Parts: sequence; C-alpha cells; structure tokens
Amino acid sequence: MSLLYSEIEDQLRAAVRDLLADKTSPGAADDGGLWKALARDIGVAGLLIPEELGGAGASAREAAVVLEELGRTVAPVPFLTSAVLATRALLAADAAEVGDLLERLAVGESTAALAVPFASSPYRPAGADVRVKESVISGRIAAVAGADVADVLLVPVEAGLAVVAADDPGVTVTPVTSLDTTRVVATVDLASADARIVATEPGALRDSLAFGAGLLASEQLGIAEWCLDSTVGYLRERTQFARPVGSFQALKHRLADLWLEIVGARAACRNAADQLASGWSQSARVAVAVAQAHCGAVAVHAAEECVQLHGGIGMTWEHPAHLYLKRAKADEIALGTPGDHRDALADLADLPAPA
Amino acid sequence: MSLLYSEIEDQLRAAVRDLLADKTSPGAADDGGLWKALARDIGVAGLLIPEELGGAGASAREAAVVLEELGRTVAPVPFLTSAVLATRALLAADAAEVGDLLERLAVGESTAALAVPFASSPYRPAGADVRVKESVISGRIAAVAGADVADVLLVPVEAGLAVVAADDPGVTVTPVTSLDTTRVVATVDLASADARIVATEPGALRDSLAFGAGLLASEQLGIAEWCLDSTVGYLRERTQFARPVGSFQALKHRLADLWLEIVGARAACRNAADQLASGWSQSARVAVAVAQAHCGAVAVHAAEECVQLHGGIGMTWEHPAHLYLKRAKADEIALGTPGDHRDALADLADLPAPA
Amino acid sequence: MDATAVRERVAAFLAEHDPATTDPMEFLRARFDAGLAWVFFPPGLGGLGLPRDRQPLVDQLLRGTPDNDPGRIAIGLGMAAPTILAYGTEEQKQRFLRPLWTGEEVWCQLFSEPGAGSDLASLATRAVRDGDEWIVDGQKVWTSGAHLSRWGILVARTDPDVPKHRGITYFICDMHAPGVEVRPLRQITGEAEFNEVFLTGVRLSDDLRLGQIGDGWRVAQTTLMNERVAIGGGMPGGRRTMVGMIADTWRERPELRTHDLHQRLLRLWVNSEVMRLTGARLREQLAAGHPGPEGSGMKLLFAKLHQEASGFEVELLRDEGLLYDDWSFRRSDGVDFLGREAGYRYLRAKGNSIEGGTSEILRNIVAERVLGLPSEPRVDKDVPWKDLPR
Amino acid sequence: MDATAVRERVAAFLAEHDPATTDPMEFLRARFDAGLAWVFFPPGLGGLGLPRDRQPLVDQLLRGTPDNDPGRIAIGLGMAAPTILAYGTEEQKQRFLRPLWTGEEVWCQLFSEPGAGSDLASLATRAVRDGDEWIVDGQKVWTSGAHLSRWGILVARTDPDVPKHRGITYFICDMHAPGVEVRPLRQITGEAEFNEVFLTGVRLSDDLRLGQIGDGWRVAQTTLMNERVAIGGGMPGGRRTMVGMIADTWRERPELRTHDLHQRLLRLWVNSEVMRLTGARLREQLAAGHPGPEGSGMKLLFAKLHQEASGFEVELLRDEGLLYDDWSFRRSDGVDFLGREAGYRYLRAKGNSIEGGTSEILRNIVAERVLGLPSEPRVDKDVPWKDLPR
Repeated sequence: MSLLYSEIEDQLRAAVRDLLADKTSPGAADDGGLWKALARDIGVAGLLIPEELGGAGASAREAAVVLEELGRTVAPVPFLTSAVLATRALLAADAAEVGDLLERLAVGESTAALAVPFASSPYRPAGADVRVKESVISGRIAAVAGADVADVLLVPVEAGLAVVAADDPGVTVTPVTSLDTTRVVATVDLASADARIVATEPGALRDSLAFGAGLLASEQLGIAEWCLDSTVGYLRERTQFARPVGSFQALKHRLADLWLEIVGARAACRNAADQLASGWSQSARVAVAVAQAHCGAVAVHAAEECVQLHGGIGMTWEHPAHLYLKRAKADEIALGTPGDHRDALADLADLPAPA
Repeated sequence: MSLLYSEIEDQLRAAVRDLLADKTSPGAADDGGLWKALARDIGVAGLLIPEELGGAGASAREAAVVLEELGRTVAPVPFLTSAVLATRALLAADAAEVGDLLERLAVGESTAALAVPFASSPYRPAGADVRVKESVISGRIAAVAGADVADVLLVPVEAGLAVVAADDPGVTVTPVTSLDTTRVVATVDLASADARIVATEPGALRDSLAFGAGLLASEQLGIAEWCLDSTVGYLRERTQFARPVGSFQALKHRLADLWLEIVGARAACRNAADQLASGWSQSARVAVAVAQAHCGAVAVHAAEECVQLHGGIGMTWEHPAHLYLKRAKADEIALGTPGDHRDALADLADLPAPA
Repeated sequence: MDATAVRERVAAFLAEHDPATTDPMEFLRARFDAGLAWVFFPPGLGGLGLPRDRQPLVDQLLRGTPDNDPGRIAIGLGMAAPTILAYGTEEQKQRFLRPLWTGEEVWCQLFSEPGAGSDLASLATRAVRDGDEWIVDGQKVWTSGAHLSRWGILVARTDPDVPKHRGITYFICDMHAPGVEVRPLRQITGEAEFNEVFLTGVRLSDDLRLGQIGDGWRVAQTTLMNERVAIGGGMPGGRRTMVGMIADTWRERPELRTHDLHQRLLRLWVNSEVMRLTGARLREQLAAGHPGPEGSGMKLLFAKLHQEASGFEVELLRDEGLLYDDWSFRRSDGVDFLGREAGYRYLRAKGNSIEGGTSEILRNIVAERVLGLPSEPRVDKDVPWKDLPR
Repeated sequence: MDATAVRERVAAFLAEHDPATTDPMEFLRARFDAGLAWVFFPPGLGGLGLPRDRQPLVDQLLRGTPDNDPGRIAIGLGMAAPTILAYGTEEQKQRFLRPLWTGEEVWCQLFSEPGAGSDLASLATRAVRDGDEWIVDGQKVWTSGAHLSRWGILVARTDPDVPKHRGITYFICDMHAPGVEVRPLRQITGEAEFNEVFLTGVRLSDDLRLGQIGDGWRVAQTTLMNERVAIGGGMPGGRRTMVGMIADTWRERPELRTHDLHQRLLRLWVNSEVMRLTGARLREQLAAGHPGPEGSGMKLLFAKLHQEASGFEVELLRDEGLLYDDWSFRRSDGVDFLGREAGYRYLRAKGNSIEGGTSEILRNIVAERVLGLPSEPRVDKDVPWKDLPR
C-alpha cells in the first residue's frame, strides 16, 4: 500500500494530460473525438476491465489518476459514468452474461450508464421507480448522468441489473438544463422497453455507488488543483495598487489554507483509491467516506475562491472559472453529499448518534 | 422597543465603568469591597427588584448594560448569580414569602445563589439530586456558580425553591479548582440542613435559567469587546518587520470579521434584553436562543484571537488575556451551550429535526 | 416644516394636480416643481430643504399616484443626483436633476475598468482637452443599464504625470455621443445584467465636466459613499429573506431533512436573524441621527449569508440542485433572487462579494476606518500615474 | 552498509559492551564511539555516514539498552547538533556532540526576544568583541529547559550598522557563565514550561562562535529548518490522538451526546483522519527521498485540529468542562496533552499556533515558498538595524 503515485500512474497521467491539452479546452463540447481518443488510444474506457475481456486490468488507483486529470479540465467525457460506475456495476454480474458488453465497453465501442439519479447516496440508494414484467421494463429515472451519451442503460432492478439498449423504441433520454454544463443530467423514460435482466451480487448497487464516490473524490481533487493553480497564476500577474494582487497577505493566507486542504485531499484520495484497489473492506468503506466528506467541500471551496479572487472577470461567462464552480457544486451532491458520507462514519467509525 | 442604549442606560454604564476602573483590574480578587460598592453605592444588587422591596425596579435592559461592563473587566462579583439568577428565581415566588430576603438582596446585605450546576440548560434543567423531608434537605449539587460567596442558597425542589442559609451546620460549600478563575464554581453538600420551602410559578426554574442565559449574552458581548479593543490596541503599537503588526492585511481582515460578529452580538443582546424587559413571551424565547447561539461563540472567538494575536505575551499568566479566554470558555458552557440554544430554535422557529 | 405643514402642502398639490386626470409624466414634473420629489433636496431642485426623514411621509401620502419607477432611476437617484447636487454648477443642476428624477433620462455609472477594479484610482480611460471639448478614449466595464441610459457618470484621466489620485476628472458622459459603444457582458448565470462600454474619440463639451479638473477622485468619493449607503440601507428590507424561503422548503419537504442539514440550517437561521437585528439597529441609529460604522459591515454580512445560504439550498435539494432554470443569453435588468431557482441564487450570490466593492476592500475599510488599524505600506504614493506598474 | 552489516556491527558492539553489566553512561559513550549513536552522522562523530533511514533498525536492535532520554536532549538533538555539524569547527564537533548525545550536557535555544518574535532577525541582544571574548547583553524568552542546560545556542547582534539579517552572529552560550540569569515564565496553564533568560555582561570566548561573524542568520536557518522538520515529523506519531481520546469519551458516555456535538465530532474525526493520512503520505515521500512541501503545512494542520478538538471537548464535558486540574505554579518539562484534563488541553493547545513559528508566519511561508506568491513590500530592506522602528 502506498499513498504516492507509482511510475506507471505518472505515465498514465502524462498521457491523459497531453491528450487533453491537445484536443480540448475547458468548456469545449466533445464532438465524439475526444472520448474516442481517450477511450481507445489511451485505453481509459477499459481501465477497470480485466485483460481477458480486452481491458487493461488496472485498478482504482489508475482510474483515480485519470479522474484527477479529467477534473482539471472539466472534460465532458463519460469516464466516470461509463468506465467507472457502469463498468463496476457490470463487474458485479456474472461474466458469462455481461462479458460481451464489457468487451465492447473496453474498447470504447459501446458506452454505458448506470440509470440512477446522480445524487444517489451509496448509503440509501433510492429504489428506481421502474416496473419489470418478464423482459419488458417501464418507468422514469430523473437526473441520470451520462445517459445522454450512452448506448446502453443499466437499470437497477430487484433481481440485479436490467440491460436496456438506448436506441430501443421504448427508451427516451431527455437531457435537462443542468447546473453543470460539462456533465449534463438527463431524464430516462422507459415505456415497455426490452430489457435483459442479469443477476448481480447482493449489495452490488450500493458497492458500485460507493466505489464511484471514492473515485469521484479524485475528480474533485483535480478541480481543486486547477482552481488553486489558476488563481495563484492570476494573482501573480494581476496588478492593483501598483503591487501584484498576490502579494496581499489576506489573500496569501487564504490560499495557503486552501493549499493545505488540497494537500489533505490528495492524501485522502490516494488512500481511498488504494483501499478500493485492494478490494472491498471495512477500511475501504471508511476511506471512501473520509475522502468524500473532505474532498467534496474542498473542490467547492477552491472553485468559490477562484471566482472571488479573480474579481469581476471570474463572474463572466468568458472565463472558465464558472465551469469549475458548477462542476464542483454538482459533484458535491453527486453520489452522496459530504454530510451523507460523514453520517456514514457514525457507524463505520463507531461514533454513535444521540439516542 | 429599541435596540439602542437609552440615556439612563448610558449613565448607568458610565457609573459602573468608572467604579470598576477605580476599584479593580482584571484578575484582581474582590476582598468584598468591590461588590459592596457596586451593590450598594450604585445599587446594582437590587436592579431587578421592585421599588416597593427596596430595589431599583429596573429591567433586563439595565441589567444587560451592567453585565457588559462586568464582562469587560471579568470582575469577580456575584451580579449574574445573585442579582440576576437568584433574584429572578425569587421573583417567581410569592412576595409574602420571600419579600424579606429580596429586601436584603436589594441593598446588598445578603447574597444568594441558585443552587444548580452552572452548565444547566434552560431547555432540560437537570433535576437536582436532593431529598426534602419536612423542612430538612440533603443532597449534593456540583459546579454551582456564586455559591462560594452566597449566604443564602436557593435549591430547586419539586414544590418550588428551598431557601437554605449557607451558614447552616448541614451546609458545606466547597469551591472547586475552576477553569474560570474569576468565577469559581463550588460543590454544595446538604446534610440535613434546615430549609424553608417556598412555592414558585410552574416552569419558574426554566424561565429563570433562560432569563439568565439571555443576560449572560451581554456579559459575553463585554468580553468580546474588551478582547477586540485590547488586540487592536496591541497591534497598533507592536512593531515587527519594521511595521506595526496591525498593518498586516491578514490580521486586519480577521479583526474586521471579528468586529462584524461583535456588531451582530450587540444587536442580538439588545434584542434579548429588550424582549426580556417586555415580559416572557414566545419572541423573548427566540431572542434569548438567538443571542446565546451567537454570543457564546463570539466571546470565545474574540478571546482566542486575542491570545493568538498577542503572540507569546498572550500565552503568559502575567497578561490578562487568559482571564478572558477562561471566562469566555466557561460562559459558553454556562446556562446552555450555543448548540443547546440553536437546538431550541428547531421548535421555537419551526425548523423541525429529521424524523 | 412639521408633519402637518407637509400634509397641507401635499394636499394642496393634489388639489391642483389630480393624479387620475393628469398625464403621468406631467404629474411627475409638477411634483418635482412643487418640491415634493425629494423633500431633502433644496427648493427649486425638486425639494423643500427638509430633513431626510420627512421623505417617507411624502411618499406615503402620494402612494398610488404616478410613479417614477425606482428600479430604472436607481443609479441616477443613488449616485448621480447626490454628486451633481454637491459638485454641479447651477446650470447642471437645473438641466439634469428633473429628468433624472422623473425617469425621462436614465443614468449609468462609468467607473470600473478591466485594469482598475478595486484600485479604481488607477483607471486608464483618457480625456484630452481640445478647445471647449474633451476627447475620451478607453474602456469601462460592469456598467448596468448602459444600453438604456441617456447619461453616464464618468471618471477619466486628464493628467497622467501626477500621482494617480490627482490626475482624474469627473464628467457626465453623453451616452448618445458618437464613439460610445455598449456591449452586453454575459455572466456566469448565463444572462447579461451589465455591459462593457467602449469609448472611442468621444467628444464631451466642457459643460459636462463635474467639479474641477483633477478633482475627480474627490468628486467620485461622494458617488461611492452614496453607493454603499444605498447598498447597506436597502438590505434586508422585504419580509421574505433567502433563509426564510429555504426554511419554508424545509418545512414543506420533510424527506429532504438530515441531521447534517438541520444543524447547518439552524446556524443559517441564527445568522439571518442576527443580520436582521443588525440592520434594524442600524436603521434606528440612522433615524436617531447617529449613523454608526455598522453600515460598512452590512454588505459584508449580506454577501456571506447569501452565499452560504444559497450553497446550502443547492445541497438540500439534491437531484433538483443539479438542475438550472435557464442558460439563455439575454439582457436582464436586475437580480431576482427569490423568484428564480436555487442554482441561479447560488451563482448570482457569488457577485455579492464583488460588485459595489469587494469584500476584501470592505474588510480593509472596516479595519482602517472603523478599528483604526494602520494602513499597509503604499508603493504607489507620490509616483506619477504613468510610471506605475500595470 | 546493508542491513546485515548493520546487524553484525550492533551484535559485535553488544558483545563487547554487555548492557546488563556496563555503567549506563559508559555504555552510551561507547555506543557513540562505535558510530551507533546517530548512524547518519559522519564516522568519528557518533555515526557511520549511513542514510538516515538506517537509524530505526539500529534503535530497534538496541531497544532495552541504556537510553539517552530523548525528551531531555530533544533541543540538542533536533537543533544544536545539526547546526554544529554544518557550521562547527572540528574542535567544536569533537567537544560538543558526544556529551550532547549521551545527555550529559543538556542544550537550550536562545533565539526569541520580547521584541523579536516572528521577526527574529530584528533581535536586539548585543555581542561586543573584547579581545578573544564577546560580551553579551540582552534578554531572551521562551527558552525551554534553560535551567537544566549546560549550553545554549544563541543569536546576537554584532553589527547594528548593517541591515538586520547581516549583523547577526551565532554563538554557543555557556549557561553556567556569570551574568546568565534564568527565570521561569508562567503560562496560561498555570505552570512554567519556558524561561526568560537575562544575559548581563556574559563573557563568551570566541571559540564558542559558530560560523562566521555576521553570518548568524544563515546559520540560524539550519537550526530553524531542523526545528520545523522535528515538529512536522514528530506529529501524529502515537496511535492515540486527541480526537481518538475524545471519541472514546463519546463512546463511553452516551448521556453527553447531542446532534450538534455529533455533527461536529464527525467533522473533527474526518479532519483528524485526513491529517493522519497527510502525515503518512509525507513520511512516504521522505522515505522515497522526495520531501514534499507538505512538511510546511503539517504544523498548521496540527495546531488547528488540536485547538478545535480541545475546544470541542471542554464543551462536550459541560459541568466537568468548568473545572481545571491544577493551577499551581511549578516548572514542567513538557506537554502532557493526553495525560491531563480537558481544560489543560484547551489552554495548552493555544500555544501550538505560536511556538516554533506562528501559524501566520507559516502561512506566509507556504504562500511564498510553496505557492510562489510574491512577497509583501518590505520596508526594512537595506535599512541599518539601528535605524529600524521598534
């Protein structure tokens, strides 16, 4: 176990960072080329999929590094939703039943989404309001992330997962005006759509959401890092009162405190990724809850400071700061709020609530 | 109703402030002369006692102003414990039964203490662990404030108040090593002491504690004001890096924020005092809870900043800052913590807790 | 003039100008001429030279009569008018104040620049004398209502060779003059409340200068002081507050409640109540003629509370917090905190600690002017503006 | 030298010096001479010139043998020794390091002054050359262990006519010399961990100068860097932490629980865990030979957490939080955070953000050295020390 980045992880980071620098910039839409390049050329789509199914057989540690970089660029790609959440849900099912799909996901031929509200808490996932009768599924699921670009929807049902093709005539996916314009949520309507039901391990949905939450912390870390870096860069250049604004002590102290929060976030993220890479255990649960309780607020704090300390320019649509603010705020809600994760520690760390 | 200070209140403040400046300094013990001068010469002992019983017939508004000044000097006098808490408890009893005692209190001939733990919350006062049989009382009450200098103890019992002479052979009052060295708490042991039981209005204990809590906020305001003033004064004088330390922006911003907290505390205190002066109502309850929820933390924050921003000197016994820190911290616990008062607002302001 | 005399005056005015039959604009002009516009202004300029606290009575007595649309004239009323009154020539007062008050001529403020925000005095917009005219070149930003305005209050640099505070002159800018270009500025909420204003070879007659040449910084202080009073005084006016609205959501939707959120809501509610009381006490002080330094703090409190509360609300709403009401790019005239959705409140509240003086600048002001803490070492004192780093 | 060689060396040493029969001080001296004191020091000076990460193995192999009392020698070990090693003459190294390590001679630090705290370089203690000696006059403060010490590391001003950083010289102060007076300094906890040290006409031989005349500020940087490493590295060592202890109280005493306290405890627990992980990651970086800038931040984190947690604990305990264990004025050698009561922890933790560099100074350091933000305008640069305002 290590809280540092391995050499392989550093290489993966460099590859992702170079590609992102080359092909996109904050706020740019993806015409499909970006995800294709990431998914296939670097192979991030199959990072968590075993080698025998065409994936890289890597672990949460490597996925975390990719998410840091995606957070740094608020890139509009379905890595978290397809390659982490949906993939993890599928890995809890019988390989014989979902192996084909995983193989397609691994090479980026297919993109999936776990059809749950993005705000679902791993500690009390809302039962989706769907009805299954034989191989036909109906219902509505609101605020699903990644559904707009998925060709396969995985709908949690009592028996496990319902695998539904997004182009089924009974499926309507309606993107909704979203706070986070770089990761739009959608309403999924199922009207007697064809579904293939595959069984999963018990608790698979909760575990998938917790796994995703633990990795989301790394995206939050990336957001916070970009916000700190860009703020420091701006304050070094911006002059007011014939001094660089970054020489004013009150701002320096605030940024020093923010840096400390981020240092803590990095340690917590590495710990969560490392624990998740070692399998699903009590200490992994604690690590996820700690990382989410800390990092969600750190990303929001960093983005808020970024907007404030950029002054007026940070309030404009033209400057990218707002993209990070919106992503950070949406991420704070996604997969459990910091409060939900703290609350989970009442049990996990034996800190009982008042009777 | 007004949130300002009246002319009479300004005059009372000036009289108390002059007397305190003349006769004491932070940390000085009272050999009895200080309280005597305050109680009799200025008449603060009988401030809340009706004129027909020899008091000043004044209201919570005037008592609040006295407490601001006592907070500013952390003066070791039993105004809060005798002239506010105990007096208020007696005023809820039948005047025919306690008139004599109130007359003695009014002129400072006698000093009383309400024998409850100083940390008692008005929202869940702990039933004192005492047994009464006919006119004889036994039991123990821990951490009572003001008992060490009281000659009359008022012990809450089921029927109302047991009035017990502190020099009764069955009474032992043992001062305990206290965090707040300017207001020591004591253990009260009652071993078959003679008691006179007087009936009080129902809910009188809760109301007395809430009344005291509402006024304690003004003491906390006074503490915070002294801490801010002395810190500002020090930072204007102290030079480091060839500049007054008070010219460093990070400190200026912290003190500006602290000043704002204190401005809010003053408004909240005036409101609580004004509401309490107008009688006991739902809005008085809200005003007390708001004042305590805000002011307890403000005093502690001010005292902590005072110690920190004085640097090393603030950590020494010789400098008075620590007296304010200890008083502020003890006051935060006294008569309900800020959290207790916030919790009360769940009902009072109709903000219900989760089911 | 006591209250009775005021009542009589209003009654006499109404007897002469029946609001039901008089043309609304004629009614407003007549009200101005009768000295019943702003009674604390001097006679002949829409007022009667009365104390400021007589105004509410007049407004109350004239409720229901034609209105001058306070939103449209806010900047004219709150910033331009007091400055013109203090520094304008008799001709300027006569020319500008009446149509300003009636709303016939809307005003905007041309102060901030991309390179001069908190450090307004470092502004770079140049005004060069050319006979009886000034030629103005530069760029202003954060100008609300520029596209609706007839006039703008403008600060420009007339002497780059002296230290920054000394080379500024204050003008009234003709927004219809050639060379004035107004472009909407889109904000993070999606809409454009503000504009950028580009000034290219704009010719302003010297009649439009307000105050002495080089005295513009002092003139601008009057404007800025009135701006802060306007922001501070207009704070928690309405009964419905952001926290009050969140509390209603809390009461109506028990399924959203958690202990984490509950504890935070209780804190917010206390802070909101403390702010309300602080504002109430400040208004009592003002009414008693003792404007305390608390005024400087109200905007800080307001920004902090709004930002915390709106952030809390988005989190409280969970699924719904992920949504937004409308990103379309359009002009908007103001801030509808309570009428729009949580996401808008969250984003718009971010501006509360920037617009009209950042919270950082306000903390400096509190620390120096209220607490008397020493100022920081100044590196731009006594340096000619043209030699300052930018 | 690999682990096996180290093991052999220790075994050979133990074979020659049976800890059961050797006098404890003789044993320590022999251990030093065998190079097994601090193996990362050079041969002949108690070490073997090995990498620092070999030390734990040696300590482990020698566990149970006579000990040099790490508490007593902490300042010597953590601050004096690295400085002597870096700047001392051969004679000084030979003279001072052995008795320092064995604990025969205790060291203290004479840096801070009443007028020179955060701005240490403004120090006013004077050292004036007199032949082969220096005569020292001044006052130092916050000196722990001064009354037990044989030697002190001292910075004094030898040239008041040059800017403050350039006129300082570093000395080893003979604490037994005439004119050295040590007075205990009582703290807000009631006890005296520290001293004031008055230096009046103290004569120090020039042999006791460490480094060049006027080079004392640079020499002191070595000391201060090692102090911060010592504070940062020694942080959350033990398994039992302040928050862990509070959590135990929470578990054992359900009657103390409220939702307010519960939510705050959960936050504290998360912060404590994040700090633990930050420290663990920092140690991994150090072990890998990449000491990250995180080190500068550990002390800040530690102070903040300790202060919050201890304040929380007093509130949690209510009645008991009003009590204190002991106000008696006595000397104490250290900080027993976990062994004493809540009130002590609350008061003592206040020092965590002052001692060894205030949190304000540490934030400056992080902002400038880690984030690369520009320094503030300096008003004391290039000004002779004697002309500075004080």
